[in-house]
Amino acid sequence: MAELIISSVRKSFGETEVLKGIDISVPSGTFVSLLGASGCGKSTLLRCIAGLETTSGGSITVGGQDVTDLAPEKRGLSMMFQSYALFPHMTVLDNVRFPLRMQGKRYGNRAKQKELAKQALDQVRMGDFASRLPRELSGGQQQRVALARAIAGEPRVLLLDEPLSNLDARLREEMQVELIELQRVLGLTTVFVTHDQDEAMSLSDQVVLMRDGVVEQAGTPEELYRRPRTPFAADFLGAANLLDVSVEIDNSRATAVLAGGDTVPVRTSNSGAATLVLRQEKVRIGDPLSTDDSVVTATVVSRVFRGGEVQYLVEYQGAMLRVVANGESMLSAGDQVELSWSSSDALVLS
Amino acid sequence: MAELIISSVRKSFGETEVLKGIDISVPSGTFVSLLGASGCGKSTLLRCIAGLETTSGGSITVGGQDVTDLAPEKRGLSMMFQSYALFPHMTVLDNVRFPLRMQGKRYGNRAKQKELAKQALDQVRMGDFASRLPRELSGGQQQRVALARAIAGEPRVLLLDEPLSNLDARLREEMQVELIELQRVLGLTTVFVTHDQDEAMSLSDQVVLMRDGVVEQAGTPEELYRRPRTPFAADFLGAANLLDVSVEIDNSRATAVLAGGDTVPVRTSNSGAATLVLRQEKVRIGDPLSTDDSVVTATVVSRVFRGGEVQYLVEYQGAMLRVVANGESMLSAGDQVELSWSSSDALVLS
Amino acid sequence: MRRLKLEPWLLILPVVVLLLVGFVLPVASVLLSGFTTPGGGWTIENFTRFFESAFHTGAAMRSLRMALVQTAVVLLISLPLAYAMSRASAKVQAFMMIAIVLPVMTSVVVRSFGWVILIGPAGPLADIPGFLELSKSRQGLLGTELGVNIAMVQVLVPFAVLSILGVLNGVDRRLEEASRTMGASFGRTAWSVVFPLAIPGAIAGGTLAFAMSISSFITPNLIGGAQIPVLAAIIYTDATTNLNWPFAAAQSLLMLIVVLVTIGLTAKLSARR
Amino acid sequence: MRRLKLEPWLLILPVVVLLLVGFVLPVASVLLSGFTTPGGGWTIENFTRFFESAFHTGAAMRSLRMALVQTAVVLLISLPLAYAMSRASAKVQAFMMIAIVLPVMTSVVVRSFGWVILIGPAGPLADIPGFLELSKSRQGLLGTELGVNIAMVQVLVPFAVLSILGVLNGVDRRLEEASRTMGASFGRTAWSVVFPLAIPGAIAGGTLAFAMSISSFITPNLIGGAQIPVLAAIIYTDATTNLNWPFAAAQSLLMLIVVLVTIGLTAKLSARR
Repeated sequence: MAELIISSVRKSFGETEVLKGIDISVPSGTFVSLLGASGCGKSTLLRCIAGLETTSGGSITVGGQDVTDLAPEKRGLSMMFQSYALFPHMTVLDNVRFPLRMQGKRYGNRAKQKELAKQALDQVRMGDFASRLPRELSGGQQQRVALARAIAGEPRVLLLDEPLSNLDARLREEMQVELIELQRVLGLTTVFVTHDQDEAMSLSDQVVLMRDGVVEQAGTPEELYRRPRTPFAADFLGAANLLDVSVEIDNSRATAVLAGGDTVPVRTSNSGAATLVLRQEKVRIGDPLSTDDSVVTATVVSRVFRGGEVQYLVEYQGAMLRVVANGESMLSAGDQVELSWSSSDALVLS
Repeated sequence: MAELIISSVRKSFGETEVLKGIDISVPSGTFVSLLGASGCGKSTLLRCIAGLETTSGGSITVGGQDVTDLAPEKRGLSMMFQSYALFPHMTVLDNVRFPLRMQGKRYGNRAKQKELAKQALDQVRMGDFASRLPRELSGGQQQRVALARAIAGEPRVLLLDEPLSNLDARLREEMQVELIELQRVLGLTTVFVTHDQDEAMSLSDQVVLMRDGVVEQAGTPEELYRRPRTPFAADFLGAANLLDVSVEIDNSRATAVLAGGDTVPVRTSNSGAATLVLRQEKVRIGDPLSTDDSVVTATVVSRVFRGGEVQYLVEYQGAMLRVVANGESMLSAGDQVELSWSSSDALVLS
Repeated sequence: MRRLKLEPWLLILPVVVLLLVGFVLPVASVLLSGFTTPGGGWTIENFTRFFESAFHTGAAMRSLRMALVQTAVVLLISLPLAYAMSRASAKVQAFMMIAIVLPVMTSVVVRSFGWVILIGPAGPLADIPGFLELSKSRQGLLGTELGVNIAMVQVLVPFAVLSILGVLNGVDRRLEEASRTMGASFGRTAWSVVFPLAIPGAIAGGTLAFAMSISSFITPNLIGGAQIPVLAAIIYTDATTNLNWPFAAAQSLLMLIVVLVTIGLTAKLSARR
Repeated sequence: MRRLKLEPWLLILPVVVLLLVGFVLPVASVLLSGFTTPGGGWTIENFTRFFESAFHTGAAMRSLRMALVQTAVVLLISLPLAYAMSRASAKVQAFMMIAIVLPVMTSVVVRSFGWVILIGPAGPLADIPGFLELSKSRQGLLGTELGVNIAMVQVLVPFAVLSILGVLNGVDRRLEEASRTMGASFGRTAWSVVFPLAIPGAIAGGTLAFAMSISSFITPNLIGGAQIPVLAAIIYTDATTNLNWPFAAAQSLLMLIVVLVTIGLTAKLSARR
């Protein structure tokens, strides 16, 4: 059964409708990401779930209980903030003990609470810092303490608002691994807000892609990446090249006509104007591997070295396409190159 | 001639030595990145160049003029901050006009200054927002205005303190392209501070990798990536796998003995304990392409879907290695896999 | 969030009601008594008497002028002082705060007589009036507006500093740094960046200083004496010595109107910026 | 940065020197005069006389007690009030500020007589003393410590609110939100998270309120009258009516010491936390 059910949730600030009817169902123990650009409503939705914003319509159910109109402290959730929001006047241990203390008798006396808080700290490998103050810790350490505090009260749902975005790239990768391990071990139902599609894909069981207050597409990371339903989803989930094409169907064989008049075989059953989606890693520079491959000629515009690979911006009939080659590739601006791809890697969205 | 010369610069805060003798020379018109983890001293160095911190030793020369003891306003530089630091009480145009106004007669009267400020705004495509206040702009727009303000006063050196780190992933990539184009067009000598090795590599002519207040290695992105001088540099510049090995040299053929007793050919002239560096994209999963390749057997620990590729964590004799496969790869934890790499891709650091 | 925003009000609603209803009503009734005769009837005689008396209108004009001068000087001193404090460490900031608040904590008598020594005929500042030709007598600044203004400024500065400091503590230091790197000297940065951002604090502090100044009468009495009669002192005498309640109330109402108009004008001016 | 930190001080150094040297010295010399005889010799007679007079020590104890009670009540009111204001929009915050500062801006006479109406024999609060059995007479709260305390609290609240508001405006709202999501109700959040963070502001505001309270004498005189003599009023009378300067100075010195000790103790207590 779904632990968290969001049903037709709406939210307006004054005249502005930020959430326009959201339906999401989060099964118990799964990790769900709300993914989207800033302003898409993902953070507002998280705050509505937490009870920090009142909804303008719809309902939110946690573990079968309707919590739509409950005060935040009565929902049995916990939330971790981007800024960590550790209490500066409390020690690390007292910070982690806070949810236990607030839930009172359920966690026994002071000594028992301290023991439980200590255990939560140990789980994030911060047990040695129990008596420090938050300001004496590094960003990564504060982050771990905030996580310990969020899980200490055994929340029914754990809400995470871009908790990793203040960390630098290497620390962030490390924390991603720890976060996901902790979530699996504790079996926590988790809702994670992020604008980083890479983070969403690598952490989540389910990704909910949001756009302008509505759910654009939801599914497993693989589903969203391989079968995006809209050009927006295709573009957001990974650097995709989008080309306007016109599809012609002849004897059940579909052909897309590109801007330059080139025709390439595609797999679709709808004719007419459409968008051809080409993932950058599916486009090869140079000779095609198979004679069935689609081939077009383009011009290199710029070259960016990215370590393991080189990213080229190439121009094809006025459209800019991104393609990658291995790190040794040394083409320069102005070079003519052949781009090729397998027709099974080209997606058509109409 | 080098536009900016940093020579033996030291800086201590109380007992803590943050910069321990830094030497950097930035040729005119080049884009140099100071790269390092938080706390390595890169931001302090930038503030010393700007004159916002006094140095504890060494000298800083701009365009042949020793500026070590000059007040910040007399150095003819400009700096762009992570938080943008736009003046909230001035319109966008007045913000951009500020450096012109402060430099007085050099930029003529009020009308002339406004015209020049307008031009700078047009260069970052923000001309239409001249009469807005900063708080009425989005993060990306504020960032553009801050950039226009930083270039309006024709600084001798442009200093950028992680200006892109507050933007979300997609906007960030866009701004990287615009920033680098603007820098090339104006021929601005630029010092860019970042903790993101990908950003440093894709933007810079030169990368200065810092660690604990010293320069670990400096050079072009390609040099640092292909010929790191230390395991730290190899690891920082891109996800590298580091293995402790023992090198034996027999008849000028070097062999590395790995933890499991496997031996692999390497290219080095020093025997003894060393670190074998394997970039994750150089390690193949499955059958070797060539019979000369090194092959070891490892166990899959975890699988992370990243869209275009799948990243595996595999265990080889107690060491965790990261390797990538294409997005369709479906190995699962516990599977035995063969890892192979070409000996020319394995770097030995002793 | 609406819910979280409303909750604090529930907590303090009784207090707000008590403060407003419990206070505004009686003050209003006292002020209304300015329109009554000693017998109890309605009249505007108290107001006509005020405007016909050169002594009273003169004192009112003097009070207004002194309050404006004092407020201006207080702001000129408090802005840079609060700026320096906001950029000092928390420790130095606390120490400075105590140093400037301490005078307010001593008895008004001691404080005033400290000034009497300083600006009296034998004091180090005694020659200022001769130098400035403000006073021909050899009594120093005692009994002069300048003397009262000096003593009052010291009382008012702490309140303005407190108010401006609250705003400046919240101003991002990088704004100043950005200004410096763009060619602005320290002084121009203070003038073009810091002080404009301190305006809300300066308005609050200035308003407070103005209101406190115009209603003070102990310090003006002790330093200025009978030569510098201020309206607040006259009101006090009318109420407590002459026991002419309605007249005191009428003058208080006029004083309050002046204060409210001043606040209104300042708010208008600052909103137009 | 060291350079940027020092520059503001250069700007205000003259002011600081003027404030400290120009003020502390004369105040110190006035206070020292507490150790002199009217003739000019040195003596501690003024102090022995004070401690031997039950009237004087009684008034001093009363002043201290009233100042402590007033400060406590002021903080109890100001903390939630400042909290509610800090969470309101800038507009509401400004409006509230004006509402609580307005009473301070009216003449002390009008303000006090507002209270006389409220708590006098015919006022709506007249029955409180009978109910509380604090006073057997039918004069309401006039001439009682409770009456003076109520009137003084109103004068002091704005200063404490100003001070606490400055601190609370800088507290991250997400701390409260985090507390709420972890099972703390609104009240427990205020108590466990918000108020502890407001302590620096409460200390500053409380100190200011205490010092202002102990040195006030107009309001106590108007509400309390001769039945409630406070030390500040006695000092004023000794200096201006009895013209016994050394005695007034000696009592002022004692009052200042009490204030300084109180501040010192508070600072110690708050540092130990």
